[in-house]
Amino acid sequence: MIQREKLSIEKSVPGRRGVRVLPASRPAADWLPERALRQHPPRLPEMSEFDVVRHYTRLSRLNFSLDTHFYPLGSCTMKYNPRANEAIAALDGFTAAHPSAPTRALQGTLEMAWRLEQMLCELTGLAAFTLQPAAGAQGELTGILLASAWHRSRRDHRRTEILVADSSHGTNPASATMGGFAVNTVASGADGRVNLAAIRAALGPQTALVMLTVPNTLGLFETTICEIAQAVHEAGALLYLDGANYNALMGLVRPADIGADILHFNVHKSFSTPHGGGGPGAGPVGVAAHLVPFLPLPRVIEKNGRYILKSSARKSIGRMRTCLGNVAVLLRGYAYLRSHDAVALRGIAEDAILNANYVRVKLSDLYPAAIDEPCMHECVLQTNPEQMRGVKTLDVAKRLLDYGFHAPTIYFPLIVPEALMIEPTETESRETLDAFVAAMRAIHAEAMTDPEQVQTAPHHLPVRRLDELAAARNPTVAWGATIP
Amino acid sequence: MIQREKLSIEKSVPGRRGVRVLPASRPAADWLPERALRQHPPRLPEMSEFDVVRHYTRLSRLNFSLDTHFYPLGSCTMKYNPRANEAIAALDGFTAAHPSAPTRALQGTLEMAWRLEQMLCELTGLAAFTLQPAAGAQGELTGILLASAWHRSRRDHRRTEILVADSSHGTNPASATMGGFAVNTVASGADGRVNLAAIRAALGPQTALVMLTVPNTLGLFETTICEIAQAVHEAGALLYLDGANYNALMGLVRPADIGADILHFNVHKSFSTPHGGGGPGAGPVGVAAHLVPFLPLPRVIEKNGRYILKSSARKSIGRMRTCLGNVAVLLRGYAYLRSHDAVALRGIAEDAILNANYVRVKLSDLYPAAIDEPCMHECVLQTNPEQMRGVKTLDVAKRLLDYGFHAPTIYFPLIVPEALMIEPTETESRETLDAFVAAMRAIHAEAMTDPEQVQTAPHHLPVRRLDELAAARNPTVAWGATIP
Amino acid sequence: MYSPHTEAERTEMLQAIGVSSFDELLAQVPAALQRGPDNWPPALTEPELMAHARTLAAKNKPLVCFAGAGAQDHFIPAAVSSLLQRGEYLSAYTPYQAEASQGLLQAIYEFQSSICALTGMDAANASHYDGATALAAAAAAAARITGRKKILLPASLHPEWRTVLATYFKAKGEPWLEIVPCPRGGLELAEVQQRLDGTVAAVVVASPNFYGGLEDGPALAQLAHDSGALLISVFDPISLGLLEAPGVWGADMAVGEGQGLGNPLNGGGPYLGLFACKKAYLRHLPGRICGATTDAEGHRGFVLTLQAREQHIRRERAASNICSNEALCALVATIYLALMGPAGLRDVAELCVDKAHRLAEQLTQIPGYRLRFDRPFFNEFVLECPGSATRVRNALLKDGLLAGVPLGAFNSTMGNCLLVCVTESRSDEDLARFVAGIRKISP
Amino acid sequence: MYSPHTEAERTEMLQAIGVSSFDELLAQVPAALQRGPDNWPPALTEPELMAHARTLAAKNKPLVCFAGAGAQDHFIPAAVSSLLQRGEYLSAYTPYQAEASQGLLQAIYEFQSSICALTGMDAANASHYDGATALAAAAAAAARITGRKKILLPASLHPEWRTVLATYFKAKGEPWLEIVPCPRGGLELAEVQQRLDGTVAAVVVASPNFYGGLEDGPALAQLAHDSGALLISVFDPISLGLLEAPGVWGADMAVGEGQGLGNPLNGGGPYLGLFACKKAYLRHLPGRICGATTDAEGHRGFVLTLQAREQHIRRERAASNICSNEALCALVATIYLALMGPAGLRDVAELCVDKAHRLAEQLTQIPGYRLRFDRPFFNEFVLECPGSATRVRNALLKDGLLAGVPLGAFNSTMGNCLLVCVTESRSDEDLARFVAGIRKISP
Ligand SMILES: Cc1ncc(COP(=O)(O)O)c(C=O)c1O
Ligand SMILES: Cc1ncc(COP(=O)(O)O)c(C=O)c1O
Repeated sequence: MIQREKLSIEKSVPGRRGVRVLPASRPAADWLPERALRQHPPRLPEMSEFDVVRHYTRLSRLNFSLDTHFYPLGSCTMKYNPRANEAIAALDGFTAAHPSAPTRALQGTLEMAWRLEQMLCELTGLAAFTLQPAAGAQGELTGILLASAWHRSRRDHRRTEILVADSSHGTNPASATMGGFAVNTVASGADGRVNLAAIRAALGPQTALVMLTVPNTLGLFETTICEIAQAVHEAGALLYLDGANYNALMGLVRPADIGADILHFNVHKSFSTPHGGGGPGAGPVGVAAHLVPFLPLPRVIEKNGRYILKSSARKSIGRMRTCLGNVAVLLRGYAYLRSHDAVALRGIAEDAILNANYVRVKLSDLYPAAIDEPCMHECVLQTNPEQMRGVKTLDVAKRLLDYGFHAPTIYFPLIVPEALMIEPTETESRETLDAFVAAMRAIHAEAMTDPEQVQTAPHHLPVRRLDELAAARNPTVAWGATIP
Repeated sequence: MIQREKLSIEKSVPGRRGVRVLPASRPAADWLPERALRQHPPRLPEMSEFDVVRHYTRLSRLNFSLDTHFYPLGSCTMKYNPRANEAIAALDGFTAAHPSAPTRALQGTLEMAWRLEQMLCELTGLAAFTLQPAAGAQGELTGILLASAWHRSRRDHRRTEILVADSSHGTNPASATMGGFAVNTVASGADGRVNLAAIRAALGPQTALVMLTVPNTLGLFETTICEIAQAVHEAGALLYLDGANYNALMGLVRPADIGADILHFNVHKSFSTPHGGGGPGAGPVGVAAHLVPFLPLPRVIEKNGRYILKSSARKSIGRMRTCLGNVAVLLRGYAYLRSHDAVALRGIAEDAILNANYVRVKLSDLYPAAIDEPCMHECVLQTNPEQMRGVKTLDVAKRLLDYGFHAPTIYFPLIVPEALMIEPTETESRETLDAFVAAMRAIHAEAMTDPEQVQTAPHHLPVRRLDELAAARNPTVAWGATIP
Repeated sequence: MYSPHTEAERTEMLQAIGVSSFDELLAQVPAALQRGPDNWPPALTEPELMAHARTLAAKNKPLVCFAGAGAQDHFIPAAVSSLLQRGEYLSAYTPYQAEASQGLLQAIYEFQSSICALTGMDAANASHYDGATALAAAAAAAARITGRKKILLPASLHPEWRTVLATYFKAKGEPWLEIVPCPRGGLELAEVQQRLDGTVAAVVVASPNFYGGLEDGPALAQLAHDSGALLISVFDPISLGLLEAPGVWGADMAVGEGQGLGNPLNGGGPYLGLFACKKAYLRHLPGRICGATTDAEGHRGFVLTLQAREQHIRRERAASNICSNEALCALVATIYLALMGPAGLRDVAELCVDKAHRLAEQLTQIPGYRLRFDRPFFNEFVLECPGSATRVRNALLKDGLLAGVPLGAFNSTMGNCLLVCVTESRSDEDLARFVAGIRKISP
Repeated sequence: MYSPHTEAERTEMLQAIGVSSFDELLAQVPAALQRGPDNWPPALTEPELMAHARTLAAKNKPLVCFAGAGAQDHFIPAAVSSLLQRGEYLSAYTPYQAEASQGLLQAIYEFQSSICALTGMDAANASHYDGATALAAAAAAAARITGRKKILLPASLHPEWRTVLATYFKAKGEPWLEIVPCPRGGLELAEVQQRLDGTVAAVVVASPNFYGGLEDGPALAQLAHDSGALLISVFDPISLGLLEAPGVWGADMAVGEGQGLGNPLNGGGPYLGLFACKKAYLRHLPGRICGATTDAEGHRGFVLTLQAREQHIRRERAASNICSNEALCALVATIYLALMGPAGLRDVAELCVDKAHRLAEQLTQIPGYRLRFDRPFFNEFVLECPGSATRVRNALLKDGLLAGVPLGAFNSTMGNCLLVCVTESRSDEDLARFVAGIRKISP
């Protein structure tokens, strides 16, 4: 019903005020040198409190979200965000804690962090976790710095290369570069898995780390993963598992049993914390025993039921950010794990796998699966423009919006042309899946009869299809500022 | 974007579970006689937690509300609901308090109630307030019972009648009947005010109470109110002021100075607490000194900085409900009053009056004002179907929805044909008023060119115009139950 | 404070209105009346206000709650509060424009349906102020329906509810209330029967009653009906997860306090009056009722219906004056019931019964403590103490426990009696603390 | 737990898939790997979970907070949290489908604009992990832009930020970090100038710096530019309500920690990395950037733009790996800034300055206490105590005050130094308690 909103600055009225605080007893000029003070007030909107509340309430209604729409973004694990966990994260005791308070005043936060670390170790079989990384990508960088430090500690300075799969998430190679490594991309086989032989061939004394995603971004388990792990270790390299897709393995597989040396989780995916429109997340990194001394600081240590922070360690790589990590996100993840017993934990993976296969089977006659076999937590299907009168994956995605469904992840993994990467997650009901399947099938039918209808979608959203090229060609990224 | 939602029961799946609690140690049949237990489980929806969250989130999006739309319902005072007051009402200390806890454990709640009463007295000049009534209508009944008890205490048993204005809110006469009184309706004059002469003529030894609304429901101040008060008192009757429209007089007029014996406030109107889709509200009733002994119980009493509950009083009319009142609503009202100094308080009334007059002046050429003079907090305009090609007030109201505005109150007060009762409140900005005015003018133009467009509105809402007659003719008020 | 206008805007708007000063707009208000409050405190900014409110809130003592008596400390799922805070619900008015309020109306329809499902009734209204005022409305309706004037109220009904009814009907003089004594903590059939003459409009039966005890609803309904009276059931909605629905055992109307369905204790309100009835009495329901209908294209939609009953149409001939109700509390209840479902509600009810009975068992093993009544009870029971119940309650306060409600204030013969309530929110550890607390003060 | 499926549905779905048991779907996972955790605790129901969490939360001691050092206890208006909880924001992902995410995208655009307005810059990204990592990204960008390898970091920069940069660049070996000593609590022009050879990519200037002190930004910018280096400003967004914008005094990039803009302390995170720059460097911004565009009908709309910079397109050639950011914290900041506006933000900043200086004045009247540095400061200052600052801090803990951050852990020569922070949230009474607490322990 609401279509477009002006920008906040366009609603601004000079002199209008929102929330007020008491005036200062003396003007700042009494305390600070005049030349330090700003000449012009910042161009922020001047709005009443009500203006602001109505503005951001109305804006929110222009959005699709998990709470309002099925949101099957592959690789993003858009599962229900339990409300109890939000309530917990909002408890004063947690929100008001200053990170530099002495540990005796932070026992609640520290105990939570310590317990969470224990649970992650239990879940994975790994020896220890750092909770510091703010997201998956930062977890990757942490892992890469750990690998680098480990090789350096062994005076092995030849290891300048990281192997990544061509199906890997873009953050894997990008992180490798940030860590100062050369990237060697290993091609996937026809079965959608990395090729054991190709890995073997690529491994060498220059290999520092092999980064693999399990299950991979085609939603497939790397069937030769144990052999790969062995080969990696024999080559003197380390194995990094990107755990972003761990939802498929929750309570089902312990990455340590695979032979992982390093792994990151995405708490904002597998452990149900809200994505918040892009973040915040948390990307704890687990390591096998030999890497523990290298973990970043601080680390929470338990001593006779008290929790303290260890802030120095000779071999530590340092700090990935200030403080412990994204505590309020970790807290939600902790609450999530505590809500499941071992059976329910495995149930997460099982129902995630069940739902993905259900969608796959119900759609793959019209949208062929990239790899035609049972999948794990997500399935990667394809649009065939030749069979669909020129309709592409992008068009299908946009048309889905008209049907009231968020689109799957599209054009990823890069190795699958016209990819539609569908991850329903375990929290979606069969009725929702059926409705989604029906919409996908209806769009296929539309393509056959009226392809333009699909190609010009969306038709029923607050805006019509947006011109992304124009945005990049002539970027306008702030009010009143056009950058040529 | 979301159009229709199934009912929760239609989304129900047998065996599906939402929130769980621990199982009991023993089944109920161990403790209770078998025959007391129900044979069939209640037909409630079986949903997952996520089902429920998504269902009620999506449903909410089918709604207009103050936070999302201008909502100029006359007489309802749809002003901004400050978020700080919501946060205050949600403080554990207040929400967890059991009403039967001893007063020593309830000092916070009691102090708030006591302070609120003091502030209401200060605001009105009245001697005391009961905070017990749950809404304005219950406040009215309370006032009527007080009047009845007062006359009885004076052994004046002839007073069987209550005078109400024909422009009064329906609750006034309905409350009078509930209190056991006959209702005598006094006609308004051509100036939209009750006629002093008519009141004088109607007053007599049978008159228990005169109920007037100030400003009245035409948004006009009763100019002869002081003379009326005098006449009422000379006749031995009491004067009740319906304070639902007090927003116009906030900090500007003290009802005691008018001569009010009894008055109710609508905390959910004048004092900004959210209407919540129909309630809860709070309807505190204030009285002049002679009526204090009759107030319902319990009452909060202060003694040396401690607060206790007075639970018996010989002359008290009794109790209007259990406990103190709608405490969480009162708390918000208290917070609201504390947010204003005397100047800001008067500013509420001033800006409410300013906004109403602004709309009136900008629209009354097309929608004539019922009474053509400055108004107080609201203006009552009219649709003229003869001039507007048959378009009626109902049609204008429905068409406004298409334009993204909630409709004003319509067909009230009953004495104004085709009434549009517009109360913008002081929290709406000029831009919003201008946009509303533009929509009203556009609808007028539409009526002249394409009346059907208006008469068949709404066109852009989740449903088209609903058949209210059919609903009443064949009422279906619960799932699976059609009442013939 | 919350007005957006700047001084410049005010001036421009006055110009647009065509007056030269604001005072011109106030011409109709006699100058003598224009006077604000004399002693008004300075305004608090939001930070100050929050600090002040926190200080006040901290003056309420946090207690582990074993008090009931019409308000129970049930668990509230986090999803309830989170949904409730959505502005689309919170900041809407009564849905007068149905097309713009389908979300709210559908939720009300679901509320009515859920209450019907719980109670076994055919219709329910969109809520009443609280349980006591719902009962007053039901009593008045029964009198109207039967054309009779007397209401039999059990002495086992909440004493404050009895006072509310007396207050409501005092001025009007009708219906009359007759109290049926309950010396053994509940209604006895003979006591009811002997009062059932042709003037009785309705028999009121609360089960669980004020003392937590269960009444013999079916037999009482039979008696009432035999004499041409209606039976009004007073129910606890949580208990109906487990107990037979009043509509099944013969009640004609059912009213209750719905606070326990997801609404916090809040120091006394807002609570939630529930009112359901058999279809024959639909048009006697007071207040808002939502009904299903169709729109101009034949799609289902919802509207407020049967408005001809209401004050805004019928004015002095309306059967009730209710206008604002407890809509948001009803929404809470709707969401709560959807989250719980039939199985969850049964679990909650079973936990209440189980924990209450286990506590009662343990307490009555302490010398000097016994149950005052021997009828089956739901989750409240009357504990007779060796001495003043108020003293017992006060002693346990020091341990942070609110042990219950002393009954002496309601009934002078019950000075030693403590009304104890146990909900699913009380942990086994809480129970143990209660027992230990009592042992500590026992001789 | 949160899956909706019943056993019956699971069976039916397996049938629909065409397998006879779930295990068939797992065929690709080697059986030897199928093993869950060995010692997993029993599940907590929601009531148990809430109780457990409340117990944990209660183990954090509530303190009146005078600690800063990168995280400050600013006032958070209630409207912020209320809007933030809307599912439409909370439960959305990065806006990959722009047409279905216009609300979020517009809010990001408003965020970027607000940060530009504060900093006097032309462009800002949609957020970074925190201030420290934003600085690391800026340093890397400066090296890339200038083709130079050295970054001058002031010793007055937050020591943990220095560690973060060192950690980030250690493996890669570049850029190199050179620390400019700040014995008098801030940068001295000569110290900077003597290090400014042709290898310096950027000079970093934090103002207010770690010690709360203001630096001479304009002069430092001039020096940097003269030698072909960039100037990276580290700012506190609250201070920019009052202090001159870095973009105005010559900074090329500006990074900061945005926690104070409406985000709670949260024991350390999530916080909000801010990153803004002059237009010349737009394409060197890491992470998400929202840009305005038009739709097929010519209406304005918003999209994520310049994605060719990012990891998902550019992979190993991307300048940054950032993917998830701190979007919700950025939304909070956007709403906070809209509520405050320029005047409100100035008021907050002025209060901070005023209260901090008043506290400093009072504390330094106590014998033995003095300010360690004599530069102008914003709302943090280094208090030199007569003895161990940790002891002072610990003593005040007993009064419920967190008096600040002892600096001995960062710098062994500063064992007597306490970094004290005063925000607008501290009342005059809090200040008085602090002073009284210090007097109590003074000899
Ligand atoms: C497989 C995979 N790896 C890594 C990441 C990066 O995680 P984050 O966005 O938390 O940085 C993602 C996120 O989409 C992912 O799907
Ligand atoms: C003038 C007037 N009087 C009384 C009332 C009744 O108040 P409530 O709805 O709180 O019962 C109203 C509410 O609309 C009103 O406008």
